[in-house]
Amino acid sequence: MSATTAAWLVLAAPLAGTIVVGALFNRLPGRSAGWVGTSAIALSFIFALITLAKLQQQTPAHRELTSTLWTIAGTVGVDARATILVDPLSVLMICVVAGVSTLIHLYSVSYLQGDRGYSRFFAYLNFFVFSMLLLVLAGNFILLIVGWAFVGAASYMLISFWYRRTTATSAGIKAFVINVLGDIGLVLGTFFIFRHTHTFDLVASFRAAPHVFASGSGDVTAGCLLLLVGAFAKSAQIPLHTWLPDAMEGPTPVSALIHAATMVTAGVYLIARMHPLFQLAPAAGDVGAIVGALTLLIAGTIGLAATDLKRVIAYSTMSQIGYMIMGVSVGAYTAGLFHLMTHAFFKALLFMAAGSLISAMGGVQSLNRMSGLRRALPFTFAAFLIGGLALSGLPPFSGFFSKDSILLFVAGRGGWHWALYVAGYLGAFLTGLYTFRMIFRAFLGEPCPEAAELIDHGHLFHPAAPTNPANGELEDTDVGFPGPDHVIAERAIPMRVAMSLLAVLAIAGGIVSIPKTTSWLDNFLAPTFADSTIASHTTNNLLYLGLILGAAISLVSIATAYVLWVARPALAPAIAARLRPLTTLFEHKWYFDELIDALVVRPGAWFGRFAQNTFERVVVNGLLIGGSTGLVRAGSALVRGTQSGLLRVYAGLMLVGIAGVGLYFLLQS
Amino acid sequence: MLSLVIWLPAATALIGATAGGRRVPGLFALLGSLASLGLVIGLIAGFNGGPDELHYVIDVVWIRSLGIHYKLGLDGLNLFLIALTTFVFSLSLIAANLREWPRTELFYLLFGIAQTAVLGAFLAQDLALFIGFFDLMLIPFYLLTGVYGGPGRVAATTKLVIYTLVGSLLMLAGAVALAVLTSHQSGQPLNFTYTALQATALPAGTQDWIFLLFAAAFLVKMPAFPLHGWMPDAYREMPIEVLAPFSGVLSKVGAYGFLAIVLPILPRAGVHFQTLLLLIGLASILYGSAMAFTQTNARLIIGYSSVAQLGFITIGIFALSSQSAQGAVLQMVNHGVVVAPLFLIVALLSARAGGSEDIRDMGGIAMRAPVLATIFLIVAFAALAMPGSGNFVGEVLILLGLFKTKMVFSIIAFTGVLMASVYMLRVFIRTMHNRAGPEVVSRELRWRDALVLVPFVGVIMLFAIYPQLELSRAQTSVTSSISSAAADAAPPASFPVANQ
Amino acid sequence: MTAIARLHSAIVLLASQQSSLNHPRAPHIDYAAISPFEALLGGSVIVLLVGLLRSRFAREQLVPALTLLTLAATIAVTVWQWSDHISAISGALSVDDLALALTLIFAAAGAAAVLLSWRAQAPRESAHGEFHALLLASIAGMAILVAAQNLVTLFIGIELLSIPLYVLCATEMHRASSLESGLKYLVIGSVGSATLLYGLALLYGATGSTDFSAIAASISAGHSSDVLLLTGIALVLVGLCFKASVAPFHQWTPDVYEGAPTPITAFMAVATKAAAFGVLLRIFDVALIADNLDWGPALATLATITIIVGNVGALGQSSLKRMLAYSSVAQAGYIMGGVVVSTQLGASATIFYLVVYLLMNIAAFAVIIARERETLHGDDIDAVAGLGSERPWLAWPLTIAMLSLAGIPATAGFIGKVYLIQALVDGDYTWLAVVIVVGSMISLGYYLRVIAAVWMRDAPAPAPRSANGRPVLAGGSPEADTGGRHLEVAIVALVFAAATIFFGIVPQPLFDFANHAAASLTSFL
Amino acid sequence: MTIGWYLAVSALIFAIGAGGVLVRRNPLVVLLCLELMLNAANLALIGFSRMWGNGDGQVFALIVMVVAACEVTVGLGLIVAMHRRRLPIDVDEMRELQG
Repeated sequence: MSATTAAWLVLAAPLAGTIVVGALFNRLPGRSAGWVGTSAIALSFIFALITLAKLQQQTPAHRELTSTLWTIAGTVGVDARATILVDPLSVLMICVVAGVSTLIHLYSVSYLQGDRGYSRFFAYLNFFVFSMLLLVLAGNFILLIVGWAFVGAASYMLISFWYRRTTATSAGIKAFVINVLGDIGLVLGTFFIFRHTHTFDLVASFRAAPHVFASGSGDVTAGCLLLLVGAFAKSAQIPLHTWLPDAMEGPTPVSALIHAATMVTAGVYLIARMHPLFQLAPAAGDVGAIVGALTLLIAGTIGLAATDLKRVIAYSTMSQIGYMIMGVSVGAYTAGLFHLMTHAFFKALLFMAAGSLISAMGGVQSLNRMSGLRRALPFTFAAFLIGGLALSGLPPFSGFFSKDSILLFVAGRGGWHWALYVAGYLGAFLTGLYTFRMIFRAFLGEPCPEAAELIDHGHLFHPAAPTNPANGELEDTDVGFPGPDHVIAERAIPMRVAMSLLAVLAIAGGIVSIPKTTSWLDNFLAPTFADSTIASHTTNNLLYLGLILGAAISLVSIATAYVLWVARPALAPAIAARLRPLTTLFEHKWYFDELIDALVVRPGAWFGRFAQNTFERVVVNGLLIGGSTGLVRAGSALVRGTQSGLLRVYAGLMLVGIAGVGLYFLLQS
Repeated sequence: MLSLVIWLPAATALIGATAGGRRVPGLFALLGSLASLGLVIGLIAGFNGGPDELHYVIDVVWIRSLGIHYKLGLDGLNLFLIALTTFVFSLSLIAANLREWPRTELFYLLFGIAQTAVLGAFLAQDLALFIGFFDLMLIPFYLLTGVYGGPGRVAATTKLVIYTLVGSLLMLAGAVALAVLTSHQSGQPLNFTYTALQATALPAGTQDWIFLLFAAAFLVKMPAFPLHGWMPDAYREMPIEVLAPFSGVLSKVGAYGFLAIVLPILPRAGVHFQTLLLLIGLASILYGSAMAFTQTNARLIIGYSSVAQLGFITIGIFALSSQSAQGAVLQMVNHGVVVAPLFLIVALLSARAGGSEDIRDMGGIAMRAPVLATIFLIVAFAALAMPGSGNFVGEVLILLGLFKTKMVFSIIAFTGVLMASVYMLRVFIRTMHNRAGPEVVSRELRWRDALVLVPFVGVIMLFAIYPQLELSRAQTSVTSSISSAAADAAPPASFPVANQ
Repeated sequence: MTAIARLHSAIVLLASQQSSLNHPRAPHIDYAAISPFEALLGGSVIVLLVGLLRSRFAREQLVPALTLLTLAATIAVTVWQWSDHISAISGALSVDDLALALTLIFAAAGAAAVLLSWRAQAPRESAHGEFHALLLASIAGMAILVAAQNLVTLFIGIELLSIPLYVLCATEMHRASSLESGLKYLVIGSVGSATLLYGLALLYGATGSTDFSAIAASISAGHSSDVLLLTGIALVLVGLCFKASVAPFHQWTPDVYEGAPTPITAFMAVATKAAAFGVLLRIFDVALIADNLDWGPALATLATITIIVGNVGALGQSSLKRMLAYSSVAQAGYIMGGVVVSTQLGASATIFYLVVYLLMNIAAFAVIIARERETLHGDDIDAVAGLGSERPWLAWPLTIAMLSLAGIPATAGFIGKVYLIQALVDGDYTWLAVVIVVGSMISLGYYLRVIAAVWMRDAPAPAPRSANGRPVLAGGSPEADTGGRHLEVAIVALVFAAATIFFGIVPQPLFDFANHAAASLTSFL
Repeated sequence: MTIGWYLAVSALIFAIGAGGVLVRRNPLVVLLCLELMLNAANLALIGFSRMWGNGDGQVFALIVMVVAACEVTVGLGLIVAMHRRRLPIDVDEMRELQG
């Protein structure tokens, strides 16, 4: 089969999975729904590999294949077709997405086994994977937008998976609305492009772009900025990031898959995919880079203050994506995608470990309640540690190489980009700090009751009455979670398999591009980014500087974390107290929620209330309806008033009329 | 052929009514509706979006002295609108047949007449005939609402009819004036057919005031802000089975009137009032959305959402670019296919929430009704024009065309898309999700209800995957119907493209 | 009933007078041409005599039968005379198609009135013979009025039409309101006719002739803005507007319509209006056509006032007869539009609308009469509440009539309104067309109220009764006790409603009829 | 002696009649006033007939007299009927029909 056929099958497999699991939701016994879903994704991964192989058979010049199935809307100058674009970039993405998804499905098979919505979960999850693959394979703006929105919808459905939790549903709608905002940015950006290229086809518009757009011209810049809005919304960049922490309401595998490994990196993919346009709009690129840098710093600081385990990881995700966005915006496409890949590995691993940990805690997510779980959960601890080390970029873990290559490229750009460089390493320090704050607080120290129970009696802790960790309200167990039984990695083979595989990848993922040694990834992606005009003057000195700096900073940060939270526990609160205003700022997440609330939500609600209570009543019903009818009623009263029934009055009025008419006629003469 | 499509529903309904009995009238009415649906499907299959011409034309002089013809014709514009009409009416009739109605034969007789009138309005190619059907379609709904509606029905239905007839009486005056002045100018005898009226262009001043008379009628019918005063009461009181076709189909007659009658016949006025109409459309979008997310009555949320949707269609028509017009037509069909099931779902929901239609009394209904929840979710996503739905294609076309001609309007209109996602999800979550309401008893939907809803979902899917089905057939008619106005409009730089 | 006798002598007198003036010897009278009048007057005499018979059958069955026979004969001879224009009795009457067409309307209305009053109270209280004789005499008056070619004939006609109606209004003597309406009508009517007469006198003074054509000639010959002439026109206008119940000369209408026996109300509403507009067409579009620029705007203004007053007055009336009275005022305003434009088209539209108005109004009144006799609510709107489920065969005619009056498509009323609007736009009176439209909007307020009562309300509890078993409600009629369902009434309702729908869908015959009639007015600008 | 005087007098009589209709409450008197109005017209007719020198006006006047007689007859009949029913003979009392 040809590469494109394989690519179509990559899409078909998860869709089929969705339909099967969805249609038979109440017929599938036991965990079969999970296995069906997993195998569907696995199949899709296999097809992805086939696609990869087939693509590699082409000569580098011809590694850009498109295939169209049918026309969605082809009329009056619009060409919206169901076209896929198969090139190294998209193939890399489908491999990463399908691969990581397979493992996470595998993990979920046992992790969610106690949940009442078991098959619903896998239907949603398969649908998500389908959408994500659609997004990365799309060869047409419209199809891209469709995938873009579908992943948003899937993430909504999965965030509010436990829909009896009001916290979950509100988090879901928040995520969805912000994502729709992103969609709108994307659509508008597309309009700006289409306005000049007159086509929705990606390849065609990339070809046309250099001819129809002057570099840095208004429309292309506007278009790229709007595309960036879409990217920021999806990838949780400042200021459209507020949905991501709340999205942790979803089941942990969802956080692992959607809100760490795949969907949130779509923004990075988008910029990389649109690089022919972004190169024509340098300003947009700079905006992206700056926002990325800001995000990685701000997210890091919040991560330091957050106490909810999953949220800490979520903020770290934000900041890592900040790196990627910064990278692809300055033109480090390969590096950005490299980091995207490694991040997918270690962040998925971290979330899986966190899930196991939370299970052991009986659903509790607060770091303040955890301690000394190391002996209780040795495997989980190991996984968490590996993930953490990769995240904080300690050599030779994968994160070290990818992060470093981004910063290297940034430095190479020179000029004001040095500021970004500094920000990057500052962020790296913060990363190590909050990561190991998390690890030390959760695993070291005296075992907490839950841990103790596990160690001493060897059975899991079960809370008397399950409560919603977010607001402590009693769970409505009708919809399952936390369900009758919790599952920890130590006791579930599928979870262990998935986590071990990811652990390996997290350690060795960097191998695809080790400076001076391997450059497989660069070669592979070269055909896509061959036309990249952004040059970066990197020198060996810079390279070595970066490598040393990175290693040193990660070590220092881990050490600092050890001092603060293990060696001298009293120190951390003291510092926090010393820097009270700063810590409050961090604890309140830089007041972004409050800001958006004040700027957008309240005015909207006010307008709604005004429309309903005032305008509708006064103008629509009062003026338009009441006014006219009132006038008529008044006339009616007048007419009927003169109808007094008095004969002489009638005669009088009649004579008045006669006089009037007579007068009129006499005036004529 | 077309006469058959039009008169079949009324005829069968009449037979059924005379036959009497408990079930017979309903079945007969349904039969007629399905039959004409079948005919229309045949028409679609046989229709090729070839050169812009009328198909299956019937043209006989009806009233010689007034130059009124009984002229029917099928083109790309009304093809899918009559399909929508027959489809929605058929399914609503199925839904109605699942219930017992007092004075059965009256109910179904009126239902049949209503369908006939709507179809006639769409297929008429003679202005007087159109107005005839346009006013006629109101009477059955007046009685249906007044006899079978909720507690406040009489006041509501009177308001509805007076509001609408005020508009259409103005249109009547405008139409007669139009015909007379045209015949004066052309020297031809009086003739109300569209073709005859398009043949001679009246002076701009005359066009303007006639345009305003027509606009009054159509904007009320839609309804557009601020002429929607009748909408809340009427929607609150109508029986759902009546409301579904009313909201799904009748509102489109107004939009269709603008596109098929006003713009071809009064192009200059169309250009002259373009900005005004665009502003009205925008106001409808913003106001309707704002109202939709403050309402708590599920019906009214959907009602106001359709005000917003009709706002989109309005700006689509008056962007005066072929893409927008195409999008507007597609959107008319989509909105009809989406809003009708929404109302029927509301009926099911209130049946599960102790009869209340207030979303504050609902919640957690999804628990035992996953299928219902899924259907609702799909329809809701379509309603908020999620990319991948036909509505999205429609809106993209509308906004794209508007973007070319009037960029600022287009960008403002996008806020409507955002708000749509807010209020649709709000109603979905407040009914299906969250903690169960006090009275809520979650039940899966029954097969008979599925019988009504599933076809809707099927069609939504169809238009999601292949809107080209409609677009390709409508293209020539749509472009030609706005071409003269578009030509009069000051063409922006990228206009030739918009018309390619 | 000396009145009748005197009137006959008046006719005879008229003939002889005319002859002795214009010709040395007695003029040739084309008896064939004036056969409709002969039929009507002769019939009235016969009916009057038969009414003197003793036998109850003769009085209660034979008399109405004979009346119907007379009307049938009238219609027959009218059709026989159709489309040959004869100026009879040396130019006093012109038996042309306008006159004949309107005569047909009168005859139809009269027949309906006879059927509706077959078992009514009014004929019983006043002797049957006189009741029907007066009816026929009044019809004759109308026929003469619309055929008049001469100020004198015009006056005779209008009086012959009015005086019997004064009496007929008062025939339900047990009701004070009936007598009251009679006297009110008489007094105001006399003021009206005095005004008219004075106007006629001034016209005569200004032009020196009582003959329409001569008047027209002398006006176009010059002194068209003569004070005498203009004052005369003004007074004539007022006098005729009074008959047509045009505001502000409408005030008698609601009271008289409510007080009079319902069959008579129905007859007046239709026939009187038709006659008045017939003569308005004649005198303004023939005799005074040259002065069109003077009286046109005045008439238009009056029409506007009438439309507004009639429609707002009808709102919120609980008595259906009163509501229809106001609505008839409003309709008069619409019809006036056809006269204002003073074109062939306008005249045709006027006649068309008059026919339509006959159909829908009679249907409505028939239903009201039926309910008057079946319920204790008299003509109150409660009487028709819940009709839809109770008596569909009465509910549909009433609904159709109301829809037609409101001008909804598929009814003749719609076509009529379209035709009027067309005439107005065609005659550059578009603004008046818009006024008509606005009026129709207001009118929805009360027409729909009736339909709502018919279909959307339940029949109310029976009205309280006074000691003697009579309903205490005003207008409640004793037949209510019998609760009799009178077939002929229902039939009238159904037939006229059916006709309303029929001509709403196949109006062409009616158009031909109207155009034909209007064609006989040859003197347009 | 010009036509003006005749007209003046007849107009005066007409006005008197109209005024009588307005002010008097007894229907009998009202009927008399109506007669006055008609006769005012008669006077005008005769005057004009004299002015134009043709007889039309006189014929007209004669006919008007007849008609006036009829009207009065009917009016009297009605008043008698009301009297029989013991209804007040006063136009201001006839207010059952109004509004």
